[in-house]
Amino acid sequence: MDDQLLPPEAAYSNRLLDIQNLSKVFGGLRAVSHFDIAVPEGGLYGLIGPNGAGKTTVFNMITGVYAPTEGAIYFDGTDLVGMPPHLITRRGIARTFQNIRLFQNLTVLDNVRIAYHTHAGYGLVEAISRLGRFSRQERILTERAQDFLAVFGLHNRQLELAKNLPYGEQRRLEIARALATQPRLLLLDEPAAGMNPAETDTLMELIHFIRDTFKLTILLIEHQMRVVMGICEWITVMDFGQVIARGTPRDIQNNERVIEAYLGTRAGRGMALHVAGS
Amino acid sequence: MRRKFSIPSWIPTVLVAAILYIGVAYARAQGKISPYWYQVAQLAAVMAISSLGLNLIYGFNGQFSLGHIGFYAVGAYGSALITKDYLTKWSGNPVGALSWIVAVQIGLLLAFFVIGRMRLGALRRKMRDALSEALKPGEIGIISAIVLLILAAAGLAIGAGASYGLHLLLVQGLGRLVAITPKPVMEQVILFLALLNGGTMAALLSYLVGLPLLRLGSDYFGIATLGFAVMMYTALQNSDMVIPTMKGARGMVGIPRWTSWPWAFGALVFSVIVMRNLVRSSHGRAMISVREDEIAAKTMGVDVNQLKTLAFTFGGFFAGLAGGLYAHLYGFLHPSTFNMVKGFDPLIIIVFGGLGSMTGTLVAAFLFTFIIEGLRVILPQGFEDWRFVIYPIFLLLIMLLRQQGLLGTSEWGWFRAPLPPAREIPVPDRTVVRQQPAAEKES
Amino acid sequence: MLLEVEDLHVAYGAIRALQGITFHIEEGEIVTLIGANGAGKSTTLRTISGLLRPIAGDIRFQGQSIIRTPPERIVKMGISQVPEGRQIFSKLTVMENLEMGAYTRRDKAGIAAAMEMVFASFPRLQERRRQLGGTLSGGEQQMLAMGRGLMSQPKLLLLDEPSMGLAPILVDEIFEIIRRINAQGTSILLVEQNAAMALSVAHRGYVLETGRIVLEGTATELLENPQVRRAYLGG
Amino acid sequence: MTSITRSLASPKVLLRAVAWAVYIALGVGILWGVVALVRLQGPVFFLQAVLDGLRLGFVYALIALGYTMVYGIVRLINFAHGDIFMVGAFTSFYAITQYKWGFFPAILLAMFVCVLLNVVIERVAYKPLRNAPRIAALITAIGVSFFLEYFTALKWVFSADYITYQRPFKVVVWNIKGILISNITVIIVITTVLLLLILRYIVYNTRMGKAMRATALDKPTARLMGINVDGVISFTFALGAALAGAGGVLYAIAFPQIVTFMGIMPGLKAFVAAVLGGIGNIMGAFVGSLLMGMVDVLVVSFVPMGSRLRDLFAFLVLIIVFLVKPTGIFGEPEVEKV
Repeated sequence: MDDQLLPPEAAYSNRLLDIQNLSKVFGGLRAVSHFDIAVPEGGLYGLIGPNGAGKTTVFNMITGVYAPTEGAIYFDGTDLVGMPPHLITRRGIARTFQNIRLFQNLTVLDNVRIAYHTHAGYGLVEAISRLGRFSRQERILTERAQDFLAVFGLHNRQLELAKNLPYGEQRRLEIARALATQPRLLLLDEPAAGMNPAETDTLMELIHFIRDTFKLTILLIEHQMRVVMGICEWITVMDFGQVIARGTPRDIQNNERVIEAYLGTRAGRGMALHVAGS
Repeated sequence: MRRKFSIPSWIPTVLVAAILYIGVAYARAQGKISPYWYQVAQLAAVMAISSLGLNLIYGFNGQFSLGHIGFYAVGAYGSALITKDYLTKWSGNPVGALSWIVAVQIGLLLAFFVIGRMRLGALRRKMRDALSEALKPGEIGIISAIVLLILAAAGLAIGAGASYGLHLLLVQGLGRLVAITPKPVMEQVILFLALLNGGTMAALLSYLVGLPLLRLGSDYFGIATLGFAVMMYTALQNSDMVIPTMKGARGMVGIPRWTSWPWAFGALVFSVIVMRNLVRSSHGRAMISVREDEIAAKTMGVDVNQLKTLAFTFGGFFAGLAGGLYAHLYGFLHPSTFNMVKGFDPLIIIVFGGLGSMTGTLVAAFLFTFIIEGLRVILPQGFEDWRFVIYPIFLLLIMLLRQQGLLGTSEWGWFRAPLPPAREIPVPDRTVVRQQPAAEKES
Repeated sequence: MLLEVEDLHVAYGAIRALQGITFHIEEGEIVTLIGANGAGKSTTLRTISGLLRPIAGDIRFQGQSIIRTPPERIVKMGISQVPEGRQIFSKLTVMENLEMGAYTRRDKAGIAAAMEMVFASFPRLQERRRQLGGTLSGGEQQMLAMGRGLMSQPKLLLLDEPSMGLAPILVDEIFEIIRRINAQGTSILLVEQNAAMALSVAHRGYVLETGRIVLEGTATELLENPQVRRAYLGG
Repeated sequence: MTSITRSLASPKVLLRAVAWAVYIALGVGILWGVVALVRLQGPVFFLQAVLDGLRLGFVYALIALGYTMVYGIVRLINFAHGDIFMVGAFTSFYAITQYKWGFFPAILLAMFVCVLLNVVIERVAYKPLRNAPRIAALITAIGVSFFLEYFTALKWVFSADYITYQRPFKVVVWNIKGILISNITVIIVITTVLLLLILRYIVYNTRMGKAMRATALDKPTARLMGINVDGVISFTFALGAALAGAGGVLYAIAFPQIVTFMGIMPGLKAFVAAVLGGIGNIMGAFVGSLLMGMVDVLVVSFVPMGSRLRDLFAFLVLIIVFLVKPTGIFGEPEVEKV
């Protein structure tokens, strides 16, 4: 790797997420190959690359949906490899999905309340008998979920079924639901997909707001350069399952390998000038 | 979000239940309905309980089980053994069967607790780490499996010992209780204990069966549970090899016919309350989330395997309870009552009523039972054989005309998810979402 | 005019994927639809090839409305789609995959000739003709998908994200082939995220954004357009 | 030198020795089991059981293939498939016993009737539900199964009683060193192998067969190729029914007692065999069927009370295979796209 591509996070002292030498092979096909990344606590980090570069596979390995073929994923010092997904979530990692995966036939409120299930604060016997802490905890849980929805401007739709929300609100609900698990690290998988530029701008504001309000670390997958360039502090670029570049948005914009990966060689040559010039 | 005052949702529900209960009881007392129809009403309640259990597993938790009838059978035979023992002392003691069954269940639970305490999974991982330098993975697998088996056997032995001791205590204690309690009271107590045991036996078994099988997912789980049901059927046909009084393929007779409308209806009310309260709690919501999207549920921190086991165990309990009531309704049990053809009944009921609808299941269970039994009466002489020709045609028509069942997932009255209490929701000063009506309309 | 799409609306449940798009393709043209993920590009193609039913609007192929025509008839009429992500039949051999592409044709000689032609354009497929589709590399699979699409000798070829997941050098090759196919007289509707690449081969282009067409023009115009550059080419 | 001595003393070598001991113990155990089985009743009896198991397995294979093909293409557990098998047996009964047809015309007629029946069922009962939740089609299949069983059990259709089936030929038994082979076995094996070869040819070498495989792999893309998916599905049902019809005839010849409920258990076992082999996989269905037939006969021959417990063991095998390999012997693990 060239000198200029040295990972800038080498300077970070506090690595919340530290992935080393991560690989995933699907039936002979190497989807992710020797991937590494170090996300600092409180950072807003972008993971970009063309379609099929392996970004979502990395997310799936972090959240335990896929088991890595090799490598280690340290979250706050603990290796997550081999841990079931729900325990990873309980340790403080939440995510959204590229193709929205809401609980379609449940209400908006229930979607968020399910994310609170781990913190429900009453047991099975109390639930069935409706005695003990049930009523109080259920009220608290509901109110917290409602407050959360209010932050995202969804409180007026709390009894609507998730599948009946328009696209943009479904995306917002998914983020709200992820935040309700009270994570320290939030993984966003192409949050701007399917949004028009105006909606995308709102989303970018929202992501900043979330980070500041909830004191979170955010790792973001994006396919559109514009979004990542606008909000991320650090960026890692993937192509063919490998890291091809890292750096600040400015570094990345001018990196020839990145431009090549994105735009193709021939077109890339011409476009690099435009990008650099803008 | 303020709502006007309205009648609490439980009032109309309790009213309907009361009318149904009093109606049937009164009509029977007045001789308005024959004993046959009185029995059909009880059977309908039994079917409703069993179907509720399957709806919890399939409709709410999304696990496609074809083995429900197996748990129903366990409950039926398990409770019949107890009451029959009280009457005929086939085990040599009026409460011998009861104490054995209770003791074995507690012993099994203890064994599981002990084995769980051994943390075999962690142990296995440790062994794998320690041996991974020296051995191939396959070899480690075999060695660790042997070690784990030995430990598990030790746990089971502890459980077995405990249950034997417990059995001795229980026989003594229960025997004395029987001696001092007047007979009519004791009969009811024994029936209660028998029904409870039918339920817990089925629940324990479904826990044990579910533990390995629930990982399979979708159709494979369905097929494996179907396999369980067939195995149970075969086992019952040969049950006389182990317990002679079960009479195997000849059919178990001499079971007291103690089930009555109050018992059947009471058990139904109990099941409905448990089920509804479970479903309308955080646990219930988590169960439904497993049905909706397993992966999303996992990433919400929901322990999917635990909730699947939970739903399956509760479902098994309801099936066992229903089976116990069935056994004491007709006083005769035969393996063919629990064959595959009958096994589809609860599935048909819940699909007909609507997957994920308790109201639908209740309505469908009563309709289904009355239609099936009604056909027996309505069809003219010589056409009884047509019953099962007409019934599948009904089934086809319903599926073609209403694929989501009678009620879909909608509920009525008290079964509905309670609305969140009305309150002003504080909207934060800085709204995240900038008001942009144009964009809002577009999306 | 080869294909006219008029005020097309398509919805998945509550989500409205297309909200009235209108465009057309002339005979012999390469037209590209560009836009971000989820803008509705694939939906447009799937509607043209008959997999989706629009809720409003019309699609006319050579003057004939095809919105109620089943996909198999549409293929027969001369529209063939190369789906996103290749969708090779993984357990069928390369030859069998190609035969499936010519499923609507009954003339043995014609099929053989078409296969010859495909092999001529993609010599690598000939080498691997007995191999299972699933064992090919990404680039080979894309070639197979395109070859399969050409087997019915369509008048209009719909290409969905041909560059997805391919190395830059392969992308160049694929686009070269697209140009060649077009030169032999097949019109092409190209859907791409790689806007610069797509515009470099296309005659005309449309920019899609959340189910609407927001810009249209010749390829050069769009390439020069600052708005396009800002939105899709980074900056 | 030193390295050798050191390695000999290392725990690695010791553990390897333990592992080998375990292997040998397991191997000896399995061998002992087989030898014990053979010695229990003698090698002739054992071989006879294996042969009978294979014969039954071949019949199961004919049913299992229909199950597996239909599942592979529409993901439907077609519970009515066992009843198609029954209809095949009854058709041949009427042809052979009542109208004195020969074996070959009778089996062809049975296949034809089953094909017709199954295609009608598919069009009437399953096709309208293609876009419905899968459970709707499954319930419909259960309904169709009940209908076929109880309708044919009516007095004026077939009969609710067991009927004795008269074979269209004299049974000849050859005794080869104590092992009995009848011409029934020969006919079953030859017919099944012939049908399987024809099936193989259709699936791998014809246009329709390739379309079937393509449709099973990816329905939307198959439609993009211009494949008439509904037609392919009907064809698959027809193919499965033809095999099941033939299977019914062969089963009736081997076990000449027929009743309208005869399809349930063989149907279920054949289905389990298909799942055992990896559902949707033709090879898997065949291997699974042979295994299932073998388990059936070996349990009956060697397990005490085996004839009463055979169904229990059949499903026990299924559950054990599931626990080791959740998608069957030849099944591929399902990876959900996230």
